[in-house]
Amino acid sequence: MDAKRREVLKTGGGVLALAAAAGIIKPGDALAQEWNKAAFETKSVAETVKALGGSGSTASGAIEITAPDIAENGAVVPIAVESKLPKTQAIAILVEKNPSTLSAEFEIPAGTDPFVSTRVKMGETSNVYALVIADGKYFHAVKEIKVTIGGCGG
Amino acid sequence: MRIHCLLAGMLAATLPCSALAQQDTLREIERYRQLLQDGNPAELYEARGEELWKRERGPKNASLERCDLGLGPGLVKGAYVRLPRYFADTDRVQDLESRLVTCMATLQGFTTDEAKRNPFSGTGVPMLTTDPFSGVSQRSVMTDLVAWIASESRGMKIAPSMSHPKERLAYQAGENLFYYRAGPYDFGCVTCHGEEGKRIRLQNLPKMTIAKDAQRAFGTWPGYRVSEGELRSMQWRMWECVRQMRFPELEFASDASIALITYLAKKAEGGALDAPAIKR
Amino acid sequence: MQPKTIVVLALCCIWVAACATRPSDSEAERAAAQMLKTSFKSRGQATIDRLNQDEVQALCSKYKGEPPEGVRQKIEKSQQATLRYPVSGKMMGDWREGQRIAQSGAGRQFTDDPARPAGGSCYNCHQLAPQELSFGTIGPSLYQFGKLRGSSEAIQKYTYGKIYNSEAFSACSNMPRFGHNGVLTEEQITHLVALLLDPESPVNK
Amino acid sequence: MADPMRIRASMTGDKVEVKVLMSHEMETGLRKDAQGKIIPAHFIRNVSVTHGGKTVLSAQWGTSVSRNPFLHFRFKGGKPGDKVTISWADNRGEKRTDEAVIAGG
Repeated sequence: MDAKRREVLKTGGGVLALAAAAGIIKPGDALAQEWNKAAFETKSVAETVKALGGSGSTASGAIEITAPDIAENGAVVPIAVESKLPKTQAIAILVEKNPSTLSAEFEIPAGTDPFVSTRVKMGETSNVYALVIADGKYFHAVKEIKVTIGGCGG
Repeated sequence: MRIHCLLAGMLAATLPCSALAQQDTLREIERYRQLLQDGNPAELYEARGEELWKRERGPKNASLERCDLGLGPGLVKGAYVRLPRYFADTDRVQDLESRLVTCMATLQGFTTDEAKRNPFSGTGVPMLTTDPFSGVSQRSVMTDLVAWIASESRGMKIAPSMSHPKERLAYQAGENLFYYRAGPYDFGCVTCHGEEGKRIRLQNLPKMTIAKDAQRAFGTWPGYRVSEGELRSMQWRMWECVRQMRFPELEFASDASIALITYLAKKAEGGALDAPAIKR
Repeated sequence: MQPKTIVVLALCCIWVAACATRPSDSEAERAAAQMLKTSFKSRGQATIDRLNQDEVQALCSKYKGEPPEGVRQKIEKSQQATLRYPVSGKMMGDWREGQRIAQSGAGRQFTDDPARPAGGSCYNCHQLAPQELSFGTIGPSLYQFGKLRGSSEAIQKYTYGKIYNSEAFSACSNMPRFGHNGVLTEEQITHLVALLLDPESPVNK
Repeated sequence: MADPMRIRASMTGDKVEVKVLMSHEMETGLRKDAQGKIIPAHFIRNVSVTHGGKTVLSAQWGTSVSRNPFLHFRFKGGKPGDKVTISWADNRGEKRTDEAVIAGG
């Protein structure tokens, strides 16, 4: 992070998140949510789509994946997904060759940009899928990301 | 190693073999590094470190707020870039980490051994495979403190003190150690850091004897290492290089470690501290 | 006084002071030698005696890797005398095995299992098979090493010897003396020779 | 207790840009310790972000989200001085809630 942004973090608008009392449960709080165990145990893209309630998905040019072609380390692979599909409801990130295919699923309410950026682990070179649910239909984009090893390999 | 070979196979199967491919590789690796800059988990360590500096700990139930890092008791801003330096109370040249050991002992009442225990997050040893599904977690008070104290010098010029004879002696001893080759691989620091523009695998190697490289290298430690999911300090950097040189273990906060850090700090003089950084 | 002048004067003072009290080389050497005794500890297979230098290591340290011509010749000559070739005369093994050895950077660290064979760390410093993009540049590219040189007995012998003891050919080389220091076995070295020289090896494709 | 998150929320045009770092191991459950014993999975499963009582993002995560997770997204309807509240809960029932005030653009 650059010095400028840090400055914002420390002084500007008090963005520094202080320990707000944990455990205050409000509607929409993490605790009130469910976790789709079956979806996170899937071992292929087709299985994941199914576990997320779809019967299949269509490739779409309206989904953009921003990620490096080659990751210097598989422990942290930055991936951003942006959907230009109208009525985007959800975005999921799938790594085909990971032990479990589904990495993360985001629900996008109206008013929130159909965009998420996060970082995932990749065990090896693999196709990464961005799965988008828009207006009840399932679409995807795919990008191969190669994982290299660094250091002295010892 | 297993993954290593697997990967080679995979790359072999999917990539064209040309100089162009190599350029693409370097460009994409650079892009990867850029994409990481957006959010540096070192911040999480910095926040813990600031809290630990103020927290009453140890047999004396005292904080470190009276610790003298060289600029006077309790002065942290700008202290990191002035280290290592000579301290009269210990009659020793000390880097940040060895100085923190002193403060934990004198102010908080820990024994020196207690203060030196667990100097690195995790096991200290990087994952021996490249498997991102690995990693050993264990927090280190020392590492958290280092993250915060270094962050309080961000953007400042590296300016280690060289006025005391012991500081100059540490520098020269550090230079001697830098060129010292030994062990079953005949390695020394200079093996990897003696020439400009070299790489080990895909990682660029700084030539530590030229200012430009030394400034960039020294100025980006401590750093959050994504490959290990941990923040790493300058003492760790020395310890880990020495491990890979096939030497016996370099003791934490030892005179040799401080001499090497003094040598490197002097070589990096005038560079700006851009740490804690985020690294491969 | 102008601030600039003050700075200049201050710099002069520092410079003079530094020169006046610069520790002597022998003092620094003694300090470094003392540190080697007190700052390291044995861990696993990496025992403290590893810090004891042989003559080559001592000379290369002393001359910071650039020995004068006489010393260079002396080192190369003494190291030539250490070269040991396979008794069977067979210096080319299996390039596939060689590829595995070349990829591995493990071996002799205190974190390595001493029961497992060491790797050659070749890709850490050299380009070999072009398919491996993650290669280092401390050493020269060895891509097409055999294609350019052939695989005559003389070339095989040179290649084997260079891996066995690089100092015999280039004093104060950065390359470990893999055979001489007992890091790689005779058989492992023959596999690496094959990786470099076998026409079927990806290095020569 | 888990460490605080580091949250940055600022205006970019008419949108609130949120970047957050969470302190979490994100242990996969596939890894063994030095004794060869499996280290149990420990990872954030649910993340929820609210603004003015309305959920602006909710997420479900698996074990392959990177350690010390980073998340970046944008939403409309916020203004400087408003609060953004972020919560996570992991598979062991640990949870954490932090707030940030939206900074000007």
